Amino acid sequence: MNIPKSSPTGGCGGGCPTKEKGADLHRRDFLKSGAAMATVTLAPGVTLMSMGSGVAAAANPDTRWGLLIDAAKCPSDCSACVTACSDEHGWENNGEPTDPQWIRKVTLKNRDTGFENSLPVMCQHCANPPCVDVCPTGASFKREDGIVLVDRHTCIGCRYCMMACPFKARSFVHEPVTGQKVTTPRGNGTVEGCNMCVHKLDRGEGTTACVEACKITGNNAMIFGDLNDAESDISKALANYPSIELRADLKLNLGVRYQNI
Amino acid sequence: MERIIYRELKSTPQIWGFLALLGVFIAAAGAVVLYIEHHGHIVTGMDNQIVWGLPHVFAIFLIVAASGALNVASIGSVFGKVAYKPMARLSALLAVALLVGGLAVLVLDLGRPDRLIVAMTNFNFISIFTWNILLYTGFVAIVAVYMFTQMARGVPTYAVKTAGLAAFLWRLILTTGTGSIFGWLVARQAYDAAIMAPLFIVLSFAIGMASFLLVTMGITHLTGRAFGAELRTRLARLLAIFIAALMFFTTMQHLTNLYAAEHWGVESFILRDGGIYTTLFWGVQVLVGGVLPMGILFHPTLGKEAGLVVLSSLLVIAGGFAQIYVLVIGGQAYPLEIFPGYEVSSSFADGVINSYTPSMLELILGLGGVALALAITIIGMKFLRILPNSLSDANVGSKV
Amino acid sequence: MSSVPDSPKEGIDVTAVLYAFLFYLATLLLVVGTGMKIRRYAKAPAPLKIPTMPAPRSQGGVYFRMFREVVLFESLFKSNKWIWLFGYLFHFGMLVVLLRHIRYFTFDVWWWVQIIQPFGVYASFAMTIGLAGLLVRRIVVNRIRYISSPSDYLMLILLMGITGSGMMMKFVNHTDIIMVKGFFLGLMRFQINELPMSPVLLVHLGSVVFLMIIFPISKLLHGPGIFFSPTRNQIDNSREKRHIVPWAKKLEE
Amino acid sequence: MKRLIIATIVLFGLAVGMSQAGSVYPEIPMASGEAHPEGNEYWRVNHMDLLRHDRDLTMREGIRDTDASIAECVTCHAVNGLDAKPVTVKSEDHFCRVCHDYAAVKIDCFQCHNSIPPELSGASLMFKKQANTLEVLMAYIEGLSR
Repeated sequence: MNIPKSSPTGGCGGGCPTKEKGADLHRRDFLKSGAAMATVTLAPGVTLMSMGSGVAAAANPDTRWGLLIDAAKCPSDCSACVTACSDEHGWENNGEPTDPQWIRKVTLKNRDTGFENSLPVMCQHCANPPCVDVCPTGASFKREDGIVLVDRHTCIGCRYCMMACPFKARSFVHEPVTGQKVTTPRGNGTVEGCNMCVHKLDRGEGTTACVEACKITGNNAMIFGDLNDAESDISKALANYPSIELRADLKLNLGVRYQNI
Repeated sequence: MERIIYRELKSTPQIWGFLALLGVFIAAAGAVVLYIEHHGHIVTGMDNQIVWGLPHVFAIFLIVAASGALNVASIGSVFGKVAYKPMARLSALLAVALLVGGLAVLVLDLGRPDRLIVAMTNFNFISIFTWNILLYTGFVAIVAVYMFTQMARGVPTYAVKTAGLAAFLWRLILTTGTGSIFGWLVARQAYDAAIMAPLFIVLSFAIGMASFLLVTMGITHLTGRAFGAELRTRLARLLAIFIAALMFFTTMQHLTNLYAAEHWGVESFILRDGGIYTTLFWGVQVLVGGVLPMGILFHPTLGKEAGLVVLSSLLVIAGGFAQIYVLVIGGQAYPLEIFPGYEVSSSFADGVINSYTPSMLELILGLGGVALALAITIIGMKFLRILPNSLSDANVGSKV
Repeated sequence: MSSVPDSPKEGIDVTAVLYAFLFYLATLLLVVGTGMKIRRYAKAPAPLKIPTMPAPRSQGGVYFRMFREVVLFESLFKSNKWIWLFGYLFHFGMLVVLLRHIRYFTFDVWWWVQIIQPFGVYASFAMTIGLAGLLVRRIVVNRIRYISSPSDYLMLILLMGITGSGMMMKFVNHTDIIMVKGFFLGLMRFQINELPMSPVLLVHLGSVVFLMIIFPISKLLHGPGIFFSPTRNQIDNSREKRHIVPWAKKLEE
Repeated sequence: MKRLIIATIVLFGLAVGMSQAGSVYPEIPMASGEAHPEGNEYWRVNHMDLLRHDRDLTMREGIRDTDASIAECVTCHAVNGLDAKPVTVKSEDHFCRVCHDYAAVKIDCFQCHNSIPPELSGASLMFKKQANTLEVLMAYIEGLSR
């Protein structure tokens, strides 16, 4: 339902990969041909060069990126993951209730036993994300590889996704932003949240800023990987040790799992 | 019984003065919108915990009242009560005006109001919000057609009836949609209940009827046109019944929650420990907006006093406003239960009752929406044949 | 491929010269033609006091009445709400769209034009709806169809063509508006600059030229004409002051 | 008629005076990279369609190796200010603003995107892998055959 964009050559025939395409098509195959045709028609002979690797890095429907967080290994005084995320994406928390927080450290205390532990909470990248369901413009969407994102180009700032999210994973940008990171555009009046460092994944780095930071501290409380790949570290850990999802009662099938809460 | 003659309002200093006053409010709201768009929502009282604030309370109030304002027209056209028919045009006009006022507030509080065209060209049909956009625009269209069938010459009765029925059904669906915005939110303890849709419908009956009574009494007073006591009392009685129904649904909402242990937290927050929200609930919503007006309007003599009917309508509106405030803001103030059974704390207000102080800007924006609704109503009556010359009992046959 | 040449060309395209000539001609005809018509209106005697009652009783009142007539289309509103609605949508939309086009004629765009500019997009929809409504009225309403002449349709279709081609360039087939602005700024300085050879643009500009040329001999003269309607511009003071037309005055002396 | 002639002469004089003024086109700053092979006219007309198309590819499909990336636009078209550093979109000299101001078209991009080149040192932007031509052609043909 976009504004038509069929300039004489700027458009892209019938093979243009648009978001309205039918769910039945095998998106990956469709994408390959679509992307190729699109780039080729855009500028004959010139842009063919850049296309091959682009397709390789695209969101892959066979993968589902996920995180496993071991609360037992997460010290309450460590917030390396939060700092790393803030540095990577350029958001800043100065303690104001209007400041964004893509990831936060939450301290838990069992009401009956008094046992305390600490863990990071961010967008849980649900398989059935309520924020995607409620978004009126479709700006809130789930990528083929399971990452839940906000398309700020179509976000109108209605904040219904923030009402719908059970994890408070989203923030609204309350004031004009300047000096954004090139890989993380952010702007006033739109909603944002953890994007699982999607730019790093598309680059083929296969990790996120928070997980890297956690590794550097030596705590190794976070594992990142492909939940669909039985051979990945995260799948093996999930297969061998108990884990939970937050608000499992909602049956949202989260991409982020926790251990030892 | 004379013929009912509809007449435009005359140009009197009162009318123009009132319009000018409304214009001041609308202009102030416009300035606020520019200010917020320039500085961002940081200048409002809303934040990342209370994401919907006072503007949304105003918007939802106006939208819900809009569908309720159509009551009188529905009773006339759909249920064939002759006495209500002369008021059908005003009822329909007020419905459209309230809806437009509410929508304006809603749209102008968006983070990116300049992207209205995006909202109108990108639709996610799984979202109840999207459906509401269509329901709102559809409501304006259908009620406009309904008004046209009433006002044009030579339109057969069955066409008026059909249009009235369509508008009636549409407004029920519309309020269902508005209620579902909250009813379908699984994340939050205060919402996520099927009763939201019918609750909103009953709420719309009450505050819509109260708004209609106030506007009708106000405009007939201002223009010196008759508004029969018998007719007014009938409408007031109806309002009392709507309040009773609203209180019944509210009771059921809370009783249902109280029965389930998982909702004890939020219920004790609203009903006992919520500070301002508890005060608003018991004091304004239940007592001032429910018990008191019901007592007045069901009373055999007090219910016939014009002044007390005005007072009761105002009380109902205050109560309805408080109800929406408690629902929208109170519902967000209560913390999300992400880790049931744990005491939680974080830098992002986990486990904390969120505080919210509406800013003056939000109040001005909300009042601008009310002013816009009233201005549309008055301009409509000024230039179109909406209001009958006389709504006296003899004229409209209210005793029939 | 865009039809705009990739390298700056030597000399100027014949189409640009043709359009430049047409615009000079059309502007001249529009200004002179309309001016002559206005002169005729101004000179036409109004032998009788015939303001439509109730009429204002002072000159200030007449200004106010004329203002309402021009800005709000008051008398049309009173007589027919539907025509008023569509007519108003069209005229008001066109006003905003025209103001938006001022950006093509000043090098530094005036601040208020910058503010209006984005709203012109919405105004184009209002224009389209208004024109469509007026056209449907001509075709559907029997009485109106009977009295409609080809020129009535021509005006509506021409305006729809201009609006449609303008919206095409906004939403579908973009044009190099930098070059378009250069062309018009050039015309105002008696230079003929390159004009993008985009068919939609040429249709748009061609229709505008055509409209400008026929304006002084068309029904669109109701624009200036409204100011000369005796039923609107006269004061209701026939009791206070005797109304004598200048030529009649001569006879009396 | 006399008045008309006088008016025409005055207008003509004004116009001639104006014609002595500078160029009617904005002064477009030079870019640092190679010229667009499609030509500047093509980009002037189609840049927004191209950006929109590729933004959806990047955003929705994760294809970051696109032709029209806004980061690359502002890198190649950076304009240095008096302090020899690239100016942001707040400056009238910013490449995008030169034409956009001329045509009075609002730029929405830089509410969210940065308007100056990203640090060229970091791997943040320039991660284009050079695929060899054969590989690319194979992928293209493979894509068509599906």
